[in-house]
Amino acid sequence: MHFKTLTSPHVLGETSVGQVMRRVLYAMVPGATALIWFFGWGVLVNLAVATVVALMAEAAMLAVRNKPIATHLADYSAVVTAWLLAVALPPLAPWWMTVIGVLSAIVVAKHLYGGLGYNPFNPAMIGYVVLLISFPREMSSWLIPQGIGQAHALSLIETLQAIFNGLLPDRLAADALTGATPLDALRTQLGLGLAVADIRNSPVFGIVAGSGWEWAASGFLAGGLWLIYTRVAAWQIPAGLLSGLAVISTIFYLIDPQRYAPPWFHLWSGAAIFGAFFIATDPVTASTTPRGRLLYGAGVGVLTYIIRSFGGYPDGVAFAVLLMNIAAPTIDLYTQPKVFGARRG
Amino acid sequence: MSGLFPFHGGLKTVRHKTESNQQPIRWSALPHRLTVPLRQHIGAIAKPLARAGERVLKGQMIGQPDGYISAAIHAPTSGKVIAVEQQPVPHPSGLPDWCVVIESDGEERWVERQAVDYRRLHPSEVRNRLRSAGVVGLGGAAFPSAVKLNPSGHAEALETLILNGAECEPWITCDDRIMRERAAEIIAGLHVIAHLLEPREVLIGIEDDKPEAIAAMVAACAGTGFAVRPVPTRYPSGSVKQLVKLLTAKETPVDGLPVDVGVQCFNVGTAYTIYRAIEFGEPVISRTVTITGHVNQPQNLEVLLGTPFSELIAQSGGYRDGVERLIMGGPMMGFAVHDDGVPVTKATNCLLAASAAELAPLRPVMPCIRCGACVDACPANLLPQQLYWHARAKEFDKAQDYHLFSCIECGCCSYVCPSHLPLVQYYRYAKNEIWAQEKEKQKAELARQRHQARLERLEREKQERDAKLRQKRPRHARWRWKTRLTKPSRPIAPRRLRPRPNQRLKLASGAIESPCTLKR
Amino acid sequence: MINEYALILLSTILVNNYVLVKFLGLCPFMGVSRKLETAMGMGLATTFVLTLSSICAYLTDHYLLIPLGLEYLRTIAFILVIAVVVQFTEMVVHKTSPVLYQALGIYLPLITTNCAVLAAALLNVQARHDFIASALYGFGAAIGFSLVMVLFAAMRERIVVADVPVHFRGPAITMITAGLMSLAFMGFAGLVRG
Amino acid sequence: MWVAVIALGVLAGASGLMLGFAAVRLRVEGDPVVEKIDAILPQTQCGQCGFAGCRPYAEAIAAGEADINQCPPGGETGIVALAELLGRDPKPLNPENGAEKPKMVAVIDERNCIGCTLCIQACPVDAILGAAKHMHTVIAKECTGCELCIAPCPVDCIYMTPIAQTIANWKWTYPLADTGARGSVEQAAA
Repeated sequence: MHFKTLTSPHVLGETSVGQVMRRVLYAMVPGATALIWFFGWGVLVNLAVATVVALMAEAAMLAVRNKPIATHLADYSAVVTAWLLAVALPPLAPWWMTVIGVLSAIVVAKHLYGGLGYNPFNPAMIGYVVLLISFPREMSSWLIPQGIGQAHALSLIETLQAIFNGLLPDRLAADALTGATPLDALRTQLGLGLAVADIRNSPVFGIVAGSGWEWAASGFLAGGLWLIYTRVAAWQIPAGLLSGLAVISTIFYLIDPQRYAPPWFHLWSGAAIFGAFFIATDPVTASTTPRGRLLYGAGVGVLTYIIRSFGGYPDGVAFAVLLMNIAAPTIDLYTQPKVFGARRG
Repeated sequence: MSGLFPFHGGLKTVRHKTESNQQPIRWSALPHRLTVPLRQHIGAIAKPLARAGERVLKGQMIGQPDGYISAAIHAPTSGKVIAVEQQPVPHPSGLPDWCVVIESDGEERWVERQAVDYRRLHPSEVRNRLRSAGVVGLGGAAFPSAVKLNPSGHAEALETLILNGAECEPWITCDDRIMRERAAEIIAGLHVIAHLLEPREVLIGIEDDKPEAIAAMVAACAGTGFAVRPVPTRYPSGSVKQLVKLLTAKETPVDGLPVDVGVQCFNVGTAYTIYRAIEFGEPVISRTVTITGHVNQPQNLEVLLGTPFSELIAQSGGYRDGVERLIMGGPMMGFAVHDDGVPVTKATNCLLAASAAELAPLRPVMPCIRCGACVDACPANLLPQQLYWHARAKEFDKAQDYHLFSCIECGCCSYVCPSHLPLVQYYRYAKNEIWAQEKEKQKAELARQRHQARLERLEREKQERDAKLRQKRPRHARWRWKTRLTKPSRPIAPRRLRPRPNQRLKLASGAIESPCTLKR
Repeated sequence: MINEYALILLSTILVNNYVLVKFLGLCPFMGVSRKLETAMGMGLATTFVLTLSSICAYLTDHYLLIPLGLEYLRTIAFILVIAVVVQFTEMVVHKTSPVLYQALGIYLPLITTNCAVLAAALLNVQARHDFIASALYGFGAAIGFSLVMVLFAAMRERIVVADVPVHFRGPAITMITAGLMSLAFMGFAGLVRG
Repeated sequence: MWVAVIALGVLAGASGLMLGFAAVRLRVEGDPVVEKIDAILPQTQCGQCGFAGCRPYAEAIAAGEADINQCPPGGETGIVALAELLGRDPKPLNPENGAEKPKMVAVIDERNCIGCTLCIQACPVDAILGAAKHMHTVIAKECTGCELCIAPCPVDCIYMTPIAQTIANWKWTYPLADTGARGSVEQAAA
């Protein structure tokens, strides 16, 4: 009897790229719901718009490269990129901004280099940085965090009107819209020479960091730890990032507590935790050797702190991740693990 | 040292052992025709002794070892040699190889066998006897055992001798059955090996998913000083480098053998064949094969070498429906044979008839996302994703920088890869290309030396001819046509008789020849 | 005093990186970063040239041009000094490692025309750096140049093998990657003046 | 104005002197590149590159007289290796020198061989065994497939055969379904 010949191993494990990416999506749900709860329906709308545009862009690019659309769409990598970008956008960001961000992420940062697995830069961060640099005003207009049901909160219809044709309900006070993020607030008031202590008792700040923000961060922390537990994300990257950020912020905090915020503030605010567990752990663009990942994470942590404290942009996670993406191939070259039986001397 | 030193990576696989390890080993029926390949071991192919039409007895040597690393081949049964020709053999390529085809006469008449007391013989004499009995490693590599039994080449005495009964690959149970039924003979064989190598300690490594085998071996080892060491069930604990690390914490050097760290390893089946060769003078003419997977009665058979696979499947109740592939070896490292007419060889430890149930569903191959799951699974501490990246790009020098040749092709990385990449085939392809380029370079170097030698010979002959010419002509012949501006020391490029039509021939730079010297 | 020098180094290496923020020295950045070894060799050679020529430019400017009031000859004098230093470097490289000399090929003498080298000299004068400051400035600029080039070379060795669409292979994808790299470097905008 | 001319003149003169001194001290002789080029060439000594052997072709490349794509037996990999060594751009093989063919071995048809030893003299690596008026044969292991023996043979009894694929020199093939969607990875049947 004649048989088909295939190469060993003839049995494979149960994993697949789709399963890996789906787990990333499940892990984002707690953090995302916290965001939606505090910042209103806008986040949900952004997620929806981003996901639809991402899938269409991915399908179009796959068709152009005449690759099989069904199999590649089933790996959910485009959806993950879309969600990572949508969560980082302000709730009332106009829809066309989301479209531009997702297109630059999927088309330029990913498929120009050959699609999944070949892109050197994290697509979501490229999209975010493109938006941050091109539309600084819209990107820094956040809402005051408050529960969905409260007075000021916008209903779903009002949110949709705000996003799709820019109409704002008149009852909203001007500052309610353009409230700054905690990091923004910290930067501007530090600039005015106020001490960190009294800055932090203004309404923007909650128990540890930003009032709404810390719940979202805790949500992402829970999701992230589950990712580590299911071995979807490598533990070295978040460990490196958070310890890097903690160490350098403690050093500066000890030097001058008035001038620099405490480490737990930095850890829990902005995109630190979200970046550590979801953005930096993108396996394609991060370093791939165990020791290299620690170095990569620490690099992102330190650069985030430098940009936050001294740079021009409120939150440096996006830039830090891109900068370390540049260094990742070199890190991989010089952090090879010791091979089995390598001579001691 | 009684501790265990786990190796990095490895897999927990579904064992599928109970399907075939319930019944004892049975002898398979004598096949009508046997195709005995001459290349059943690592090293040079055996030189055929028998000729077509000759009658041979059971156990008579039909293939002579050729060179130091080689082993003998014997007739598995008495009968008539029909032909010595190229026949399909079990090999991933499906290419034929030299085989001796014997038609059995059913009498099973043995050649006269002579037992020997190995204690009184000189060790090299014992080794020669094993070499001419065709004893090779039965774990799957089939490396001639006589070579491994020679302690001379290594400086310090052997530290540890390990008997490998781990059998870590799923589905395969032949070692398990051998240990349960022939523990005493195995220990006797182990005594012969220990006598030859004089190790300081002898360990027997068996995976702890085979309690009956462990019990049998412990009983047989009572009072011999050999220690049975159950090891945790984790593929690939049966691989030599991993088992050595597991039991002795020593890591075989990257470019060396376990014997460089004072450890030598033998398979339990090999020990049994050593016992038979020494105590009964029987050459290796049969081996235990597990027939399992999608067959009606999975079992272990003692099979004569050269028996076609199809006969073994028939004796095991035939294929159940839906069999897609017939794998020789286990699902992780075995290869799929083209046709089930190929014969059993010394390296055939298992026939796995695989249907869709046993095999991985054919899922699309996606690009590598560098997730690192393979790094955690690799027992050789390699970076499979970087090796894949350079093998795919055919950058073989970079692949070697990442220690491509430390890869033991165990398949753990392909097993855990979410993109279902055929990583092991990329590494096999890269290794083959590198070996081919290496051979090419050596061949080119040899050609360069031969060309250089030829130029010097031509130059020497030219000098001698000129010298003879000058002696014949008297000194006074002043006028010379030949004007040479070149420095005599430079070798002159050989002149071609008929220059190639389509090339403008360029002289080696700097040499100006006048026509007179062109006479040849 | 110390943190002023430290600031110069931090500014020239990361914040105002010569290649990705000031967009100077782009031709060797693109030309030599095809392979990692040549990129490192070029980085070393450029560091040697840049530091030496910053120092010589400062000396020429301080002791020759200013006393004689020839500030208007500054550019020509600096180009002369740089050419001399490059010629000297070329001989050193040719002597020490012929393989690197062969691999760099035309790009070694081309350092003379590398705008980063002349820019460093001129900016030193403009910022009225003293001797140590101008040396550090030159050194920092060169380290920034080499660092980014080595990182870029490692990335290019990975991209050259990626499944890039046919029309974008070669220089197209290289330019895009360099563009995205400078996008990342914009994160440092506003960090330190100078 | 004169001050400027003198100043620059002095500066140029001083640096010229310094460079002259450095040039003497840092002189470089010999050029090891020829050895490296020769090591890359396949040593078939076939002359298809227009030179009388691999060594002369290597010297010509080092001297810049020859291009790196004139060696058909070296093939694509040879050209890429040369380009990498010399830092030049790899070019496709020059068709004028011949096309890249799979490795071949010469075989003498013993029915027609008249023992004239012309092929023995033509073989650059002495891979042909035989004497005047005796049967000639090619040593397959030594033959580099340069086809120089075919032309001189008066009875044209030499032909080229591709090297047979046996179990010893069989090679695993490149996996087919690289990143495409076809499900399984087919092992190309030999």
